[in-house]
Amino acid sequence: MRTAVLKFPGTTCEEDVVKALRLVKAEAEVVKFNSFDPDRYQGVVIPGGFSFGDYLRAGTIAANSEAMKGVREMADQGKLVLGICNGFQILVESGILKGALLPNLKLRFITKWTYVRVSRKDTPFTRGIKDVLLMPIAHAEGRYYLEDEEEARELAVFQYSNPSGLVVEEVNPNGSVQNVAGIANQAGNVIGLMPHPERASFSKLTPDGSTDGLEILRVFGK
Amino acid sequence: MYAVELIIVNKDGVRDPEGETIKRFVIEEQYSGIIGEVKAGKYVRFLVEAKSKDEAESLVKRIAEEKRLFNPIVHKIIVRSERVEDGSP
Amino acid sequence: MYAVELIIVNKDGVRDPEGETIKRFVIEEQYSGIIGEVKAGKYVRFLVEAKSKDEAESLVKRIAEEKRLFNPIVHKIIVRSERVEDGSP
Amino acid sequence: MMLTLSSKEMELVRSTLDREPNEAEWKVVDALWSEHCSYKSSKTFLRSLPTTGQGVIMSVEDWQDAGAVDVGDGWALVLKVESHNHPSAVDPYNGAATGVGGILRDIISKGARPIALLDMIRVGGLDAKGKWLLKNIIAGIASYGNSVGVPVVGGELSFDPTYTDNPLVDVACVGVVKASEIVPSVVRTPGLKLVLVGFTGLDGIGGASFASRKLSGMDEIGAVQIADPFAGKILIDATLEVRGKVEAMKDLGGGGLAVAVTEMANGLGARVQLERVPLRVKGMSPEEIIISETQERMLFAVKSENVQEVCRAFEDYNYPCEVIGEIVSEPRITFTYEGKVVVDLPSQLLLSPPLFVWPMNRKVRTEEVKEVSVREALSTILLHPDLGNKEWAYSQFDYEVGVSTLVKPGQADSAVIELPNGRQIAVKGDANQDLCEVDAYECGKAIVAEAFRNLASVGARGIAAVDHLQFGDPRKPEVYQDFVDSIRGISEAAKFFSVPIVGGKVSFHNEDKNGNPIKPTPLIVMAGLVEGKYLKPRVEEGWLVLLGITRNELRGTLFSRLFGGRGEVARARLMEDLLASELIIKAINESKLTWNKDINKGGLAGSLLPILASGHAVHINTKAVIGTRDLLSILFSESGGRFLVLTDDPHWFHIQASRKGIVASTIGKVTKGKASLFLDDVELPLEREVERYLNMLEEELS
Ligand SMILES: Nc1ncnc2c1ncn2[C@@H]1O[C@H](COP(=O)(O)OP(=O)(O)O)[C@@H](O)[C@H]1O
Ligand SMILES: [Mg+2]
Repeated sequence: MRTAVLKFPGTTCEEDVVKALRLVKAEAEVVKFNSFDPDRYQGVVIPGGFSFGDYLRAGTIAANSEAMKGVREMADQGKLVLGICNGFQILVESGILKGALLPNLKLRFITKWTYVRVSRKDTPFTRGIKDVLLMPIAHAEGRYYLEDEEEARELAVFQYSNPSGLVVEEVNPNGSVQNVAGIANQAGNVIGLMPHPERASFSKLTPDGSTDGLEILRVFGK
Repeated sequence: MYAVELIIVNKDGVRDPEGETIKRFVIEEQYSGIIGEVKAGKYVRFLVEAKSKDEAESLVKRIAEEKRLFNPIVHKIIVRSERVEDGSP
Repeated sequence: MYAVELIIVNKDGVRDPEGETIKRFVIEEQYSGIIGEVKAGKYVRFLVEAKSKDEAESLVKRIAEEKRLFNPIVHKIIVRSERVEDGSP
Repeated sequence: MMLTLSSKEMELVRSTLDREPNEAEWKVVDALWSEHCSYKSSKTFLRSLPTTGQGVIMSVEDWQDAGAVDVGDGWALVLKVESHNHPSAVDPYNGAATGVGGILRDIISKGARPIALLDMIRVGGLDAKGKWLLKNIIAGIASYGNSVGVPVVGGELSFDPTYTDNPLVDVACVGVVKASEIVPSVVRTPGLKLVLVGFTGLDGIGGASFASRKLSGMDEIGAVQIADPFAGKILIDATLEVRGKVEAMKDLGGGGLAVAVTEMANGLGARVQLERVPLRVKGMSPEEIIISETQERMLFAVKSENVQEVCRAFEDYNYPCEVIGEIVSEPRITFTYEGKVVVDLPSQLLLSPPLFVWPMNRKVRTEEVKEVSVREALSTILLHPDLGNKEWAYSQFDYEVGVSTLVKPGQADSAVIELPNGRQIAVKGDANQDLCEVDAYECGKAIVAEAFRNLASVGARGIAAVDHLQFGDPRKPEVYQDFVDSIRGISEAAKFFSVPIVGGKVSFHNEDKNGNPIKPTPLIVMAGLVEGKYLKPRVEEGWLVLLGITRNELRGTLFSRLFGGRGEVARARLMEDLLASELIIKAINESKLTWNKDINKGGLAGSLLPILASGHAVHINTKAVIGTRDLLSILFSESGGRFLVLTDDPHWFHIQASRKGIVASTIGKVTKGKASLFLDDVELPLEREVERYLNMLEEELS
């Protein structure tokens, strides 16, 4: 699938994502924010980083960009949109995904390997996938918030869990409601998540040799 | 010229760990009972050319909404302004 | 009861990359000429039991200093207050 | 006008010029002749460091730039270390963050892509001030490093009252570049355009002379610089995009344009039109533009036909890029402002400040010895924050970005990173203020040896190092003696291990508020190539083998910091370090061990913490320890040349060690179970110590 990996000023993970996407044979390329043409792609990934320095709030300034209008178009057309970490923050700040990502309860940046339970398998990214994935988080503003917790649970695709998939508060790294680590839109073609699948795609980099991130990225290889 | 302040704080009911942390410090010390709620937020100050206070404030409100300087799901904003000569606060 | 606002911004002459970036990438295109300087900072609001406005404000100033809520080398603080009944802003 | 020049130096300037310089010219001379830029008190001795060797592609020219070594397949590794101590003392967040920004620009100015950062942090303790400093320092490093997408992969954290007023914030960076694409920092031909990118503002005016002066209170405001990691990221991305189109580049550091232009011209001349410099604030005077130390700027020397293309990359990001002048053949540095000459000085004058060798005097050291029981010493040392788990710090860094951090912070004594050519390097930074305080020469050797061992512990052999020398006021004879001694030690050890010193930095005037120097704190950052396999250490049940001789050496150790010195100084024995390191690398390649650690801070006892904290008990037979019978020394001596190894084949180590000519002894075993140390079958429960080891920083700093 022709996939754009969108680079804003301050994006840091674009090359990492491309490297992982190549493993699943996606036709991926880095596209700068000011030369993004949504019609040329079937899928788009907004990678992690600190777009516009994350000034004011993570993702806010990028959410205002022309490029995000293009992403919204793709989302509306049912094309695949994946926001990772800062990409998730941008999707939320632009209103393409619902809710908000607030500063971690610990008020600091946290890097940590986390287990997430896959709570929705009705999205193109998660169809037929394993129940529990191991991926690292690395963020300062990842506390997912939505007033209606019931709705949050319905939108949730990934929830921080223990290794056997139980969603328990002790493993919640940032204070998200319902341990939400990632959500999708109603249709399921737009997903945002705080953990980094691209960092869980190379066995030599993971604590147990797993490559769970590839499971999510695989859809771009089709 | 008007100095317009945009204050962005969490809505009531949304946890505010920063405010909580400051409060925790304060209570550990000698100020419990004196200091009630502590709320932390973001402050942005714009210097605006406008004919009136009203015009200045509504411009900043509009920008805050259009550019989503706050996220209405979690934040509320307070907008205030005063007339200034040279712009120094 | 007093609601005391503590606003922490960079001193004049000290850069404010956050304000500059908001101005350059969010405001500039549409509102250049109308919006001048943009300055970003931190906002903390305390509810204080005190006998007077003065007492309330100096208490917050003291807490800000003791708890190092700002760094006097780079920041300046603005402290303001108003009398409130129930504390809701 | 605040100048740091001495009256003798001013006399020399006047007589060379045969006139009185104007105010702007004095400031330019002051910046170039500052200790920070000119190394006038250190250069004589720095020249004795071994800077060349096999694999060195580019070494330092007067310790100002990063050096480069060959890492195979045409790739070069670029390495540099620097501190930001004085700014961090007054504004720890911005001080530390701008330190990271600065070291990154050193690396990109060679055309190299930064791939990893290290941070070595020293504060006074976990009191209110120490916590404030540490929290902000770590947050500042995290903010910058994370924002630009360069992983912080390792470092050090040490707490010692000597740093109460003067914290040490050292940051190092490694980068990679094709050797054929390294960009020089000096020009060789006239006619090139000088292109400046980034805005110039009022910040940091007077910073270079600030760093060369001691801390003195509130008048430091002028030297405060605010970090702008977002601008830093744009600068990195765009600079790397255009590196093939520039003939030379230099980052703007201490001394601003004055220094960058003069050093880039390198004996040729330059003419700069100051009115062309893009300004952030209106109304800056020409002198201010010349010496402003605003961050996130670079100076390029570019052929005229390439200027447009170079600037386009920056304009893409809305980042200012201007031609401000050119390189000329007449060896004069000329700054003009709207046609008026502001500064006109001979290049040679600026580049040749008088060098100093200050008087030296070895200080007399006396140490008070406190009585202490083994049990009490064990608890106190194991509870010391220097040995505590550092997760609170490194979890704030985005150490996974780049998908190349194979051995991550906290997993081993060194980090391992994958290079673009598929090979792996290990990196680590080491200092030892305890040893340096009692013997700066031995300490100079020991820190090189420790870095070498730390790399070996993951399977790498050191190939290059950079040093950072942090001392008090060089005009104090005792301080200067230590300085000279430590260089001699570093030099000797670097030669011994064939690890060239390809760069470095000097930081003087590190003093407390009463004018007492900090403990001498030279620091080494070493990079090594993995030879074959690398090790991700895992603690499992197995035999404990101790490599090397444990001597009665408690002086200059963490033990002596707490209880006073006993026995001898923990002397470096380089041959033992080398042979033991080689044996460890061999064992890793033959899969003979699951875990190992070189022994340093806290001695053998300190090395046990990670084992105890992983749900294991340790059994030690003290009679099996070779070299001493003294129980305190067995547990806490910091003799070099030693590794603690976990293996299921101790016999292999005995045989290999005797073949190599070092000693190995099976001193005990590790079993699953609660955290206890069985010393000759006497159980010392250590659960409280281990709990604290795991959570101390988190508890104290959250
Ligand atoms: N300030 C820091 N930043 C990042 N990593 C750190 C820092 N301090 C320590 N570490 C990491 O924690 C681990 C243990 O460090 P340390 O206790 O200094 O090791 P050693 O046992 O060699 O003395 C290492 O992986 C080191 O790189
Ligand atoms: Mg070590």
